[in-house]
Amino acid sequence: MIEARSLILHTATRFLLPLQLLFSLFLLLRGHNEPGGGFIAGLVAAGAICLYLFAFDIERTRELIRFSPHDLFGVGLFLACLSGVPALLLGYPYFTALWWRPEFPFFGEVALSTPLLFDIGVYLTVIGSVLAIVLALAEAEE
Amino acid sequence: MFPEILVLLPVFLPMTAAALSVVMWRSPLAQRVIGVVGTTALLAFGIILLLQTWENGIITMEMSGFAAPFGIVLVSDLLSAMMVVMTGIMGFTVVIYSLATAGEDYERFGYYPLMHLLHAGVAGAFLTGDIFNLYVWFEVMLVASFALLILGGKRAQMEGAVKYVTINLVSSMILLTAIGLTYGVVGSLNMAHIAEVFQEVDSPIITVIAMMYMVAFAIKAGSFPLFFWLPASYHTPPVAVSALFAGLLTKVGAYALFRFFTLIFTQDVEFTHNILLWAGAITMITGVLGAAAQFEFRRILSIHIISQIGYMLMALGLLASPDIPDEVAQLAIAGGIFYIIHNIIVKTNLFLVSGVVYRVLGSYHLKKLGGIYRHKPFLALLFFISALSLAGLPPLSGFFAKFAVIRAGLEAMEWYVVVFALVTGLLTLYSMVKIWMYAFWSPAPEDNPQVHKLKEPDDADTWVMYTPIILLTIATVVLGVYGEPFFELTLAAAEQLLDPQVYIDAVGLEYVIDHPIEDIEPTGGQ
Amino acid sequence: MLYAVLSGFVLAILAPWIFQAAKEKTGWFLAILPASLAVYFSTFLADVRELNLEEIYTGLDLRAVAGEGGFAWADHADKVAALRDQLVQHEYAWIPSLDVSLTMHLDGLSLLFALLITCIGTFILIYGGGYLKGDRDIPRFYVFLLAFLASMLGLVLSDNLIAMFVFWELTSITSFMLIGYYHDNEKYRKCAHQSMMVTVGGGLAMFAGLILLAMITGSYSLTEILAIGYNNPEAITEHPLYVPMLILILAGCFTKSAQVPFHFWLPNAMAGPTPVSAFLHSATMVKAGVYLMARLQPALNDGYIWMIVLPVVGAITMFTGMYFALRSGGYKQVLAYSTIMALGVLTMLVGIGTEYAMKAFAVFLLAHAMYKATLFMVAGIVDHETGTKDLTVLRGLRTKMPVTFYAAILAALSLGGFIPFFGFVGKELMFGAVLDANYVSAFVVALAMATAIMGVAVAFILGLRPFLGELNETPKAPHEAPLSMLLGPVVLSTMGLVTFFALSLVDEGILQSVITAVYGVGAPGDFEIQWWHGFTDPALIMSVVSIILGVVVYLKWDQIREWMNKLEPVYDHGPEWVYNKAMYRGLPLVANRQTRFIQNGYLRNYIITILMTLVVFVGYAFVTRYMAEDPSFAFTLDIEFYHVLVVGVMLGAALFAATTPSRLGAVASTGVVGFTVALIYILFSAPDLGITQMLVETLTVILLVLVLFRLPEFVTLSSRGERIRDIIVALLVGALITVLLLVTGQYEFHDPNIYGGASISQGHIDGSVPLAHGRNIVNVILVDYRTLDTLGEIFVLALAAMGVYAMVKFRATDDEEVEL
Amino acid sequence: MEPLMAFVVGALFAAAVYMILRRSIVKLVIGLILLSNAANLAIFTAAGMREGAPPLIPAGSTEPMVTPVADPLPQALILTAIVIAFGVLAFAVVLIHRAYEIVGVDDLDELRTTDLTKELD
Repeated sequence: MIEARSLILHTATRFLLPLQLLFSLFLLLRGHNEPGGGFIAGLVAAGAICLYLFAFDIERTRELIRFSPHDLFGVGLFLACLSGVPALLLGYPYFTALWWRPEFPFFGEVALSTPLLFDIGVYLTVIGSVLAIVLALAEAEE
Repeated sequence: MFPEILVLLPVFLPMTAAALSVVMWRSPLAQRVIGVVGTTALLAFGIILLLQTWENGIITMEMSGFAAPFGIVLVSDLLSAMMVVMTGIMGFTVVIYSLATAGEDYERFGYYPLMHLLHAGVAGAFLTGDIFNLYVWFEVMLVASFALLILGGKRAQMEGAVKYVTINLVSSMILLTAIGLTYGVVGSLNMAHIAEVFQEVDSPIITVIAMMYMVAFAIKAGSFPLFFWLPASYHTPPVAVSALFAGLLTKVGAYALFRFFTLIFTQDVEFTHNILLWAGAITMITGVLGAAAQFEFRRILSIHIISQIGYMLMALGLLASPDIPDEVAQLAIAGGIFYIIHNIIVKTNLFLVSGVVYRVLGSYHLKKLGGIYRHKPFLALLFFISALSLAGLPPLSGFFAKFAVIRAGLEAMEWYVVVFALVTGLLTLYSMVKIWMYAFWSPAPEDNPQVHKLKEPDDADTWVMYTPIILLTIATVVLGVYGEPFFELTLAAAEQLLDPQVYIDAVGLEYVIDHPIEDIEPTGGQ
Repeated sequence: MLYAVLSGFVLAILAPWIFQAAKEKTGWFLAILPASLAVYFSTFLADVRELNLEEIYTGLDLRAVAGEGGFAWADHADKVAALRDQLVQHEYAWIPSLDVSLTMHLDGLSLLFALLITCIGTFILIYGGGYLKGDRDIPRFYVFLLAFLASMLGLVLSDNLIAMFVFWELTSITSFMLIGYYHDNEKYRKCAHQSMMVTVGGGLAMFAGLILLAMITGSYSLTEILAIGYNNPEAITEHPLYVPMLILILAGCFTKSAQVPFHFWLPNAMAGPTPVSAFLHSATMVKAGVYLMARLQPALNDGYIWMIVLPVVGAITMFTGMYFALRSGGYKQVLAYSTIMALGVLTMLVGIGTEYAMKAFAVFLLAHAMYKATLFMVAGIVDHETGTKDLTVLRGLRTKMPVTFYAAILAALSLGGFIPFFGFVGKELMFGAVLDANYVSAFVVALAMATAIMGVAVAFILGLRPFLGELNETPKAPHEAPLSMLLGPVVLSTMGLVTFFALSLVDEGILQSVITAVYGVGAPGDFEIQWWHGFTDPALIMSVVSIILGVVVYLKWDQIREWMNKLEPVYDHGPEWVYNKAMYRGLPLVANRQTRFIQNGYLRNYIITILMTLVVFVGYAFVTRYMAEDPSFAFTLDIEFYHVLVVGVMLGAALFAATTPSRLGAVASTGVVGFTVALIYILFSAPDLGITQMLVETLTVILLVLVLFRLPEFVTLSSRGERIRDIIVALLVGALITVLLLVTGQYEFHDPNIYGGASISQGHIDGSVPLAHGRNIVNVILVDYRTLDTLGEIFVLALAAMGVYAMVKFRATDDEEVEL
Repeated sequence: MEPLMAFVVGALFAAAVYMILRRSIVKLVIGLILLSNAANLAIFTAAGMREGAPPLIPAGSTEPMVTPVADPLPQALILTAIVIAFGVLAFAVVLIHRAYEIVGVDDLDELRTTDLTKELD
């Protein structure tokens, strides 16, 4: 499968990848209000990296993501677990949503919340898990 | 927040421990430390949870701050709390055992996080008060068990796993469909809420749905004729994993049956519980006959798990008698719960013993074993106590568990089922004594290349392995000899189970959605 | 008194350490405990003599009267408590939730047993120390013997049925360890196994019986049960559960006390060292069943079934035991069978149930314990000092072993029932009892006579034959045994003589209170035992005749044995043959067949079974519950063309996937199914689902492509018949799901309080913006309302990733045997 | 639409079951994929389907765009179930791959060693 490399694919992938990742971030952030969210965003990002893997090779892909997939989903899981803790500290049940709307220069009011934190955890976990599976299999292939 | 947070910790602690272990995946040492600390904390907080539940009644925590039935609620009644303590005991003992047995490879490939997540899934299943959430915990537990099952990558593991995964997946799909149907009919996912709604309406369709759940859970519990995945797989992974599986997995199925068929599906007990009763009777006898046919230490133990599940199903099934007196029903359920607790301890322990035997003699096959009673009397003693307890001989935990169940069976006048139970007891003794006669009493197998190890003193690692075995052996003795507090506990738990209203009231259903943090202005679209 | 029982267990645990210190003297040290317990128990003799059971049992029933009559119970509570305290010595609520308590019930019967156990136990410990001197496992012998002794004490003293059963099973376990003492030998292991399986099996039946007894009487306390039996026997004997209860309890007693047809385990149990046999099979374990029957006689004797079953079984056992004793050649073998005889006699006597029979029971019990323990110990001495226990070889030992000879001859004469030995009194009374049995008298008299004749012969064979005549060659040069081994036989056999002359002392001292306890009525003074009833006493005549004929049999023993052995094929197909067939052929065969049938290794069979279980049970519930009540199927098909198009594509793809012979086709069409599912989600207002489904489907296809194309092309493996079967199963499952969906679609049992009967999601919709600050409700549910689900879900994903990673990368090196 | 979907889901279940009962491990895994899709659709159907009413709330409002809106809760459940099923199936796919590597044949009947014991033959 991985033999099927072509110049077009290379170029297209190199061009598409940042776009796809950016799109995934966009899906992640808007998820609370429009279709999207951590899963979809994670799957899109993972799909993008898979495409990269098909276009190039495992070495390049590992360089690209830099972190080990284990680290990605480890951190993601940890983040997801922790996102419920602030509520506990304030005496609310686990995962009770806390919202914080600070004003930022240039951005204006930004809604930060523990559900968003959680969604980021989901995002990282999905990327990490899917990549772990695909990379392991691809390596076994070689 | 106290004591509510106690309901969360049995889920939160292992999950966080797992997440941390994954982050530390490069360092086996850190994982070991997290493993010991995490399971110790699980056990400790589990015990505190049990004590608090005992003192204050049912404890609940409404996840995300949304009251039942809108959010997911974690509920700890006495049964749940007891099962959580058992999870803690299993986690703790198995992790200690693993310190000596899990090779570095296992650790690098996620042994500890998988184990933590198995605990998390199991504890979550015990504590959740929401049917879909229960499915999620089942899946966490199952996928963790899938991964543990194949860790090591041997042929037997793969073969066992194919069956284990397939059948459990089918069971999950049945459960998922049942949940879908339930939601379609009730419009709610909260167990207490569903129970309340079902109390109001009396429709035959409820029984139909109940059967879907029964089949799904009975597969997980390993009931006849649905247990095939268990004998095919349980004896294949490393012994610490088998021990953990034996102690916890099937019991989650049994727990779910206890929960659903005391809380939610009590409309048509003559139909549903009679099926459970007879499933229990046949399960015990087929299980024990299966064990009798085997000649391998771990296979005997594995298949025998099924037989023990039969007693639990039987206890629950005794509710089928339409005019069963309250105290008999209570005794039956209490006996069933005590049986679960006893069985978790003893079965796990026997698996751990088989691991030590394997370490010494390098085999699980009875005909290649021998001389342990002569050369390692202490190990023999540990096995002997657990084996007799399993066979229900006094004054160990198994005896009183059996006594309660059989007494309830007789008092409910279910004669035939009691006959099954008694015969199973004898055959259990037969299979345990078979192990004893071959592995422990017969002379040391001189043709076994490892026979010299038998005659050498135990090394330090083996003593680490002994520690949990000793603890569990003490537990089975204490549960028997000093059983009263535990029986009071199980009787109280049974009383709670038999009065669903207590559970429903404790969950505290609300009719309008609400959120504890109200002072934020409803801005919506920022 | 509880501590007296438990002290044995404590000492058992300490025994190995005591052995470290005391070495060869351990037996003597350990014997101090049973000896002092014996002294302790003998201090109760006077108390037990004072007991007036009639008064106590009548008084205890006040509780029942109070319950019914309604008069002030409190006035009598103290009185009842005082009465009860006379019988019940120590109360410890062990597991009150289950009505289990450790309470000691002390009357004549239990005291006699306690004394026998502790006295003989003392001698056995000393004897065992000498017998097993130098054996490497001797500490284990001490441990289990002491534990056994303590269990036995607990058994005879317990007032609570369940506590008694606990000790009952403990004797089975400890005796298993003792009988299997020489466990290196496979034959002996099997003997231990057999005794355990038979006694525990019977014990389980008895367990159920005891629970039934408690259900009948409403109490687990022996004292209360006996009081009910005394005051209101019909409450027990006319209860509908009486017969099953009796059968079950007797099953336990008969197996433990080796009654025909369960007798076979006892001779095999001789596999244990001789001190074990002497202890377990003279006074203790095998008598447990007899003890229990005697104990419950006052409550369970219904005057009919009891009085027929027990005498018949007892008489047959008695005869069978003696017959086989006469036939055997090994010293211990003969003893074992003669023990079976004694147990038969005791069972018969308990069953006859007359006053006379109770007297006989008490005397016979005591006499047997003394001579049988002696003879077992003699057997051990002879074996130990000559190296053989073959009675056909042993001759002329009298000069080499004079002290042993003394003990043997005394015990043998008591066994044979000669004047002036205690055994004579026992035999006299036994004849007296069978002569006036209520039922089946002729039968038991005939068997009793035959047994007595053989008994005399056996007595000579054991007591005289090895010692008289010419000294034969034996494996070891015979010489006298050490003091430790001689002490017990000499004391016990002399006691057989002394008790005869001190009959009235023994009678008043203990036997009368035993009779009172077993008979259940009367004060001790009512039952005086006399051994002389004049020359015309039929019992005496029977005795004399039996002795004369017995001597003849003894003289012709070798010849008679030859005749008896001609029936070998018959013996070989007795109950033991049945047991062995069942245990070593039948059970494994059934187990194997079942396992091969059920756990056959074919995954598809498993799945079919599971799915058919689903279909059958859910279907059955549906037909019997739903169809019976509300067999309506009302639905309308409200569909558009494009709906049909979408599902048509989906079904076509599914069908193609199921039938195509091409891997690529199957994978691609599976993908098509997935994408049409996504399309359905999008069509029906679930955009998030649709997107996720599409992404997941893409990834799945990638995975399949990565993996599956290293696998071979499809081949058709199953036969046509199998495919048809599978299609049927598949259709049934599909039909079930369809029907369920159609039917449940008609129902809505929503809680009317929740948004006027909406589902809970109405709350999620309403709260989405104001409470959760999100406009994508599905996402809000995922990350806020039901975060915990999502948390679990991402852990599943991570778990799967870890599993896959491990599967691909990790191959364990340590190669474990694969059992195929 | 639900009645039609009931039949469709039933047919999908049937197809899935048929595939699971094949001896080929590859078909087994395809069957499992179909089965999970079928179960998800079953939930979707059982909870009631609605066209053109996605559970989204327009900006500035607190009410959904269309009332009555499609039930969002089963959608969330199915989303969870889809992801779980993906995890499990990814595992299953690799598992059969490994099983094939070990056994060398694409036939489930060769995977019987863990059930059978020597004594039984």
